[in-house]
Amino acid sequence: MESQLQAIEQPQYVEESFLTELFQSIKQNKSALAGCIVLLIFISAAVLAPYIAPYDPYHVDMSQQFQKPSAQYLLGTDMFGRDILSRIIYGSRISLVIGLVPTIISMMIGTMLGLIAGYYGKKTDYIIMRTADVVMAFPSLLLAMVVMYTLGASLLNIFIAISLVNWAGTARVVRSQTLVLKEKEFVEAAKIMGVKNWVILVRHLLPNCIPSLLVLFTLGIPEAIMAEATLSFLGVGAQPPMASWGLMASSGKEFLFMAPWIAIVPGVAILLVALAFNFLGDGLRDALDPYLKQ
Amino acid sequence: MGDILIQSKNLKKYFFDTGGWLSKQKNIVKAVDNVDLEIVQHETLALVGESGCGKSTLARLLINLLQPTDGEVLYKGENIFNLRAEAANQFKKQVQFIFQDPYACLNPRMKVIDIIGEPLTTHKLAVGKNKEIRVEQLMNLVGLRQEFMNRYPHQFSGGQRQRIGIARALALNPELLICDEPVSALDVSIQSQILNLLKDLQAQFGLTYFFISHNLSVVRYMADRVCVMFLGKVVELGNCEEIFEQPLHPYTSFLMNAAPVPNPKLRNRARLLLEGEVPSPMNPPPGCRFHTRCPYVQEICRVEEPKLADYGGRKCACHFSLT
Amino acid sequence: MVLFIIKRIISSIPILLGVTLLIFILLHIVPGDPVTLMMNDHVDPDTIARVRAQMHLDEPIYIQYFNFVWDALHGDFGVSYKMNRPVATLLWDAFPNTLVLATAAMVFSWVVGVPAGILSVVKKYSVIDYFFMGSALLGVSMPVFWSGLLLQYIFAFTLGWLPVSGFDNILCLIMPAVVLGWGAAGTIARLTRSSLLEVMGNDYIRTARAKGLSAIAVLFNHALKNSFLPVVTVMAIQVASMLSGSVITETIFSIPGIGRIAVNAIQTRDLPLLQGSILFTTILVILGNLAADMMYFFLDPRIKNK
Amino acid sequence: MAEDSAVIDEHKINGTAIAEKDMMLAVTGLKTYFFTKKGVIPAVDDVSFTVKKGRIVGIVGESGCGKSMTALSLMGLVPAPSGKIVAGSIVLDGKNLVNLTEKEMCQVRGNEMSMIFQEPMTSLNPVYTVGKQVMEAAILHQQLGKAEAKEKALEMFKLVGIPEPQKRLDTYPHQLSGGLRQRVMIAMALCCRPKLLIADEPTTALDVTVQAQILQLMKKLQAELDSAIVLITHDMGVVAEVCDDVTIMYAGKIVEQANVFELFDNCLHPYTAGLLKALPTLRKNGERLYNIPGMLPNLLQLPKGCRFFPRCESASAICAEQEPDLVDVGQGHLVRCLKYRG
Amino acid sequence: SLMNKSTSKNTLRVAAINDPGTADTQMNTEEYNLPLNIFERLVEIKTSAPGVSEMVPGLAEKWDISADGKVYTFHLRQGVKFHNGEELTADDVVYTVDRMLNPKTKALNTDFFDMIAGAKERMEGKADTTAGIKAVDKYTVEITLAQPFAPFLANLATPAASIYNRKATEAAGTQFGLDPEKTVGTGPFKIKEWKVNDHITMVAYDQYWGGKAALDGIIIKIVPDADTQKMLFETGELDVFNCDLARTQIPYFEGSDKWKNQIVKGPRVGLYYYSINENIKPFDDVRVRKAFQMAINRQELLDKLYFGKGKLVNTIMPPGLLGYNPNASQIAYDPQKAKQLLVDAGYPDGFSMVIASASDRPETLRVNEAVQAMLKQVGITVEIKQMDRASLLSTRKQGQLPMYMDIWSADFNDPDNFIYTFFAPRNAVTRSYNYKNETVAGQLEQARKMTNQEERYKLYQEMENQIVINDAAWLPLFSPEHLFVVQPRVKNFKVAWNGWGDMPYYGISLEESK
Ligand SMILES: Nc1ncnc2c1ncn2[C@@H]1O[C@H](COP(=O)(O)OP(=O)(O)OP(=O)(O)O)[C@@H](O)[C@H]1O
Ligand SMILES: Nc1ncnc2c1ncn2[C@@H]1O[C@H](COP(=O)(O)OP(=O)(O)OP(=O)(O)O)[C@@H](O)[C@H]1O
Ligand SMILES: [Mg+2]
Ligand SMILES: [Mg+2]
Repeated sequence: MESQLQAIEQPQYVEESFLTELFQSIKQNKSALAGCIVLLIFISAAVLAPYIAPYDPYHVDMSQQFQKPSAQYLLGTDMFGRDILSRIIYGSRISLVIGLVPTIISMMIGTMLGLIAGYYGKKTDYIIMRTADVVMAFPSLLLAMVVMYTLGASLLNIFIAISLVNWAGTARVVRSQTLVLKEKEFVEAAKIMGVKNWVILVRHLLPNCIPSLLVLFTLGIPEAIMAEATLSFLGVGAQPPMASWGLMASSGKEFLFMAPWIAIVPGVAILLVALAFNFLGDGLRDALDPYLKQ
Repeated sequence: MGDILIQSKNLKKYFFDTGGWLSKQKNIVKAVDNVDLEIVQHETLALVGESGCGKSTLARLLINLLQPTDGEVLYKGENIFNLRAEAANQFKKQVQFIFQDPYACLNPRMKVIDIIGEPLTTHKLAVGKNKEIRVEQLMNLVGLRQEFMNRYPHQFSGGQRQRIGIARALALNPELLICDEPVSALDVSIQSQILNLLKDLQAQFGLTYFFISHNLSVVRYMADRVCVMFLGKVVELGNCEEIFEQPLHPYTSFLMNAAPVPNPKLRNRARLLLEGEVPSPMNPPPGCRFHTRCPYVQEICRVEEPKLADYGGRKCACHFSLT
Repeated sequence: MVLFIIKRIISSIPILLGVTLLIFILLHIVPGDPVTLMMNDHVDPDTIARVRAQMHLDEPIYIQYFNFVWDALHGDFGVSYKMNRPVATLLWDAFPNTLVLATAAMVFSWVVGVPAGILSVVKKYSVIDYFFMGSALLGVSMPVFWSGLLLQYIFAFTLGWLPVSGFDNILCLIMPAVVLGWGAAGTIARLTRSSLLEVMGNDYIRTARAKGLSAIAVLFNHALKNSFLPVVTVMAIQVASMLSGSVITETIFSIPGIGRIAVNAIQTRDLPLLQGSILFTTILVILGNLAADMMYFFLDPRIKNK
Repeated sequence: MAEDSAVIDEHKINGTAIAEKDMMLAVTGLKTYFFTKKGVIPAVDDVSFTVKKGRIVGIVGESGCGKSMTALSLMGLVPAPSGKIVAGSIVLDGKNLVNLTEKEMCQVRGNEMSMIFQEPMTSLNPVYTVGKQVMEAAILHQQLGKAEAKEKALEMFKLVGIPEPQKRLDTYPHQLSGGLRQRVMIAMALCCRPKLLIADEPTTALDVTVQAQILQLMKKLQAELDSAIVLITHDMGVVAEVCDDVTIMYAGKIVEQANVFELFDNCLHPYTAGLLKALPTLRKNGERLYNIPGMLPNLLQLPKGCRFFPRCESASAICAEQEPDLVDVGQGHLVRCLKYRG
Repeated sequence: SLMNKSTSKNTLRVAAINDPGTADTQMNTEEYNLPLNIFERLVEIKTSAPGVSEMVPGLAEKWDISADGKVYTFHLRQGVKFHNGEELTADDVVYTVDRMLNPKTKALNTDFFDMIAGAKERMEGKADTTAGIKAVDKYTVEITLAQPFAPFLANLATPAASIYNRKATEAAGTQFGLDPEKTVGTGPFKIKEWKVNDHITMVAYDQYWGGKAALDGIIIKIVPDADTQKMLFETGELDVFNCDLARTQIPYFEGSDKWKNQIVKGPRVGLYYYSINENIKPFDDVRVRKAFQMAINRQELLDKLYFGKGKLVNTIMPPGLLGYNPNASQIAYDPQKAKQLLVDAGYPDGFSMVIASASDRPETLRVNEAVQAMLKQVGITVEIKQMDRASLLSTRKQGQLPMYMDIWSADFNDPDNFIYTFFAPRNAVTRSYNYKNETVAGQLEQARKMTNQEERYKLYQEMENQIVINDAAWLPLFSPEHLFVVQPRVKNFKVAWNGWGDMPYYGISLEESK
């Protein structure tokens, strides 16, 4: 009997690793794939900027002011006669980093604090959430401005400013979900098994917050890029002649009717990146959703 | 009888339900009301009783999942509600729990291998390949195909989920296993397989079981002693054989009577069914809690609450026990 | 519940103190002296010193802070350096405008965001889903100063349907509310979508369908409330960011609101005015979060209200 | 799939035409498969059975054999996107449910046909009171007002034996014990007095007294309405007590089908025999329980011949090669075993 | 819309970026739109032609100046009524001046009066009155200066020197300048309504001594965004659009058939310049400063960034200012020579420097960016450091601000307003020039006391040559032209003499459109 059983079973658990599984399900999702490709294009543009940019992004030539997009200048020129395409390519270096780094930092801080606040409750919750209230109450723009005024305008300080402002929102969202999740039986099951609290946080609660976190993350990226733009608008963002998309978009505002391409091109770049991340986020969401696992 | 492994003293759990928004109305549910229970090493104590009478609540109290309103639970003589870190860890390792609801207690985002393997990794007993091997072993024990290791809980049928829960509870070779209806979702064949397994484990490792079930045949097969609960109170406690042969409390006898018999020819047999108003734990009737449905009710039952009295090694809480 | 609210409000007092202290310290760290800023370029240093003394700015910072708190406790928030008027009056006049604007924007973001999120679940991966995702992201990735200008150009200048700016009738409210609420609507839509998709896998959804509820009814009656927790949280956060982040919208649409006051105040180092306006928004944010926390109990009975 | 159902629309089962009017449910050639990355899982594979008005059909089988999926298929609630009904027809009171649009199906669900789910904990919406959840169906299908619906819910709560029904209306699922939740589920399903009730292990979480009460209730309602019940259970006792006909499933297929008396007296399929043998009884104690050796085969890699063959004690060589058909051995007793062919 | 029912059609609608805060000019150092219309001064400046101005009698009909230039006697116009009906008397003038100097007022504009005898004592609280001013009789005021001060009359013509009514102002207390009812002047308009950060309405004062204004009133709408202002203007909701707010719109208006004939322009008595901080190495070397001057193509900046609207300037005093020197030496654009100079100074490979840029002025940022590129051509690497105005000003006050570009327009028509402002020893520090030239310092003080104007202007021109050409301590760029676009119904719109956006609206009329 036993031998018969064995005979039928071909050993077949060549399970793929988590990552390959993830990769495969994204590959199957058309829009996520598209998002991936767009991101790859932007990332390689950022990495290879000096090799692919047709012009020096900082080269001022007043005689070439306000050139419409043409064969010579694919995306036109700005007020200083600088080539916009080259500036977009170089700008991707700054804007992608600004979109990603502070968002990741603030998400990490926010997720951690949110989990802790929601799970432990009581005093811990009180302290963390009231701090978050303070941060949120302080107009983010002002907080960012104060940071920049005090520390000076630099890329690092932009990171600090944006991260300081954004963690509170993530923390609140994560906390709200933790509040429900921690009452579930599988958490109780883990507790009586003697699973350590932080392991419960990471293994049981965190994965169940992932879908919301993905949304916050993918929307956080364009928001961070825009926050930098607003800071630039107020003069405390990336410093000229550096080209950040946000700065380009905001300084192009004046020419929105006279030379619309100056503002629209960087705007479209931001939108594309935002779309790409969101498509990818949706793909990831589906890939991580056990109910959709095929 | 051996040593007492775990013991509850005057254990009470009341749920305070604040009602809805801004509502002042307060309900108190006396889910477990003054329960004294001892579980002796290597025995199987079965708990039966009407649904909603507080069985799960009692089980949860025994494993420190709920804070009692009053009373204490002693595990090997120590109160489990204020154990120090090391002892608490030991307790969590030695006492395991099988949940009544097989699905809710499984994290939907974890694969079966991780769910069953979790106690192992938690107590640093096995990682990597070792964990895999152990998980395979456990899955085989409970009759799950090991190929399903990488599935998620929702991809299983109800009974399969139940078995995942059982496998997880067995992973640590516990001393005390608290089972809240562990086999109710299983078909008879698997059920007997699991029951055999539990018996084997007990024989081999001297496990102790606290076994909640509605299935009286299963109880009869498994239990050394049986405890019958009604509305938060223990109404009868005694040796399994004796209780089945000769119940003392009227409620117990009703239970025995109501059990379905797997013989269609007997379906029209005469049966006593409980009549009368169903008492509620929110508002338990005065006197004997069973009196509203008891056919033998007398005046005293309506006023005075019967004590759990000793009847030659058996205990029963009834003014007129059926001796 | 009432007790809970009272407790929360009392426990907010330290936050208010914290916020004021934070502003106080920050504004002292930040370079730039309010008096220098008030003065004409050719004023001599003596005058500056004199005015500083008159404004008690030469006293030690903790005394200044203490004075501020003391006065604030007596309902006196001081006089704006720049505007020369009592801070309380200025804020009291500006606040309703910001509140109206923020409320309108909030309503817009809910009315658009939630249905958009739902629709994109109903028609997952369809043209409609992509359309809403696109518009949502447009709202998030378009600078407010652009979208404002664009709307003005289209609806006020070209079509003449709406007034360019101002704040004296309901029509004036439309564009600023859209501009301010667009990004928020996007976030709400996306979050509603993801959260709904999450909930749709649950067994009770199946139960609801088994009762014969249509897909839409299941979504609205059963999935929505379960999925709303993160959404409500984000809404509360957005109240904060709308109140404090309305500067640019207020600027573009010439709305005399708190946001403008606050940014002007920081630029002119107008400490009393800044303190006042941030205190105001802080209170509102605290109330918003309190409302959200109360919503939690309403949305999910499992969250224990302790 | 559309072509398939067109062919089977004749309501013919095993060549016997069945009189239309006392037929409540006729399932023919139902196949519900899961399409996964690793392959196709035939969770329900060519299942056919009928339920006459006023009868109770029990479905019994190994856990994981596809009972719940059969039930979900009837309700049109197979978990998407991986699960699909790939063939078969489900005719409820003359209507082929497989052909109905989602909208028409909504009219049927909860009204003409309703279901009690296996897992009462997760099957109730945690954020609404149980009263509201029961009222919902009544409001939807019986066009009741809020107050009337509440009355109705209260009545149902009383019927299923929930103590202090008035108060329980306003509690949330997490405040109820397992058995109470299950009774809420039952109340919900019975609320609209459906023609067909599908009960997936409705009484597992109930103590025997309540169980008896519920079973009686179900029988009473059925008698009143001349409705039909499909009862999925593991409890042979329950089967013996209430069912008229029994269907035994194994690994997605029906292996035996018979009248309940016939089945208990004269079971033919080795699996059924094994099941009955494995029963613990109230009487006997001490000796080891019998259990069928081995495990349910992996549905992804089904053995070539009979699906039960690896575990069968009376298997012969041919069982590994040939897949048996369901054959009638007389009086509507069907069995899928090579021993009984021809 | 800006008009509500109660506002007459004959109301001029203009916009301002910021709320002025207060109409009290003693408390306000920037926003002069209100004071210029509701108050008047003893002496006024009249714009006779674009960029040309003359000093004319205001509330003082005539005045005498003593030979030593220290005593000024003003004979007030009689029968002038304040908005509250009070008649203007010498006491009001005494009160006004004393109020400014009274430390209790906490006035911000005391520097316009601090040359009056006894002003210091009054400001320090050592005296209860200002010794140098007294009412001789009801209509005569006598002001004695501590020292002769040539620009004194011009000083009196600035908005800061507006004359208040004693009775009304004392009664108003802290509400003066804030509460429309209590803010009383003699000007052709009075404030009717003030909604902070939203709008201010002024109405014509019927008993204005010069005759009631042609306008029924003025409404100043606070519109902080320039593009919104433009949109409001184009939709006909504003009568005037100030192109200084959005210079990039100039080509649009000039190219538009509808608007090209509606542009009113006037020179600005003012100029854009770069400051040079001599304390920052290597700008202590005159050769480096000269190289800096020569490396910047000012014409290109004017043509490309300012659409050619303006005039290159090589001096400190701009065209239109008394004493302007049209024949001053030119600063040539010569990058080759600039490079050579840098080699001479020991910087063959150039060096790095910082340019400060006020973050609230995108316009200067643009010039800085262009200059950054230009300096790169001669090997100088520029880092643009954006600072918010508050930080910038406080750094500047400490003499530590790096180069910055800014604009300066005349408050009053006198060279003192320019050269002294920047290069008097103390100012040279507080404005971060750190220019040290004893001769010039002496000459500046001397010029202030001179009474012969021709000679005085000569001296200023001499200093100018020394500072700009010899010491290369300042880089003048150009004097911009100020363009306004007005609705066709606006008549007699003139750009103020100094080119400010704040201006008196008396004299403007509106033509009823069909
Ligand atoms: N989403 C899914 N994806 C893949 N396989 C599934 C999925 N859901 C169920 N299955 C498989 O389908 C088979 C039939 O499941 P079903 O729930 O019908 O079993 P059952 O007969 O109801 O068992 P039980 O008595 O234990 O409830 C099981 O083997 C299960 O593993
Ligand atoms: N969190 C809670 N809040 C309020 N009441 C509760 C809560 N949990 C349980 N109860 C109530 O306590 C009583 C006992 O519940 P318990 O789950 O222990 O019953 P049980 O004996 O396990 O029943 P079953 O056999 O049906 O599972 C029930 O009346 C139940 O409604
Ligand atoms: Mg229970
Ligand atoms: Mg099932």
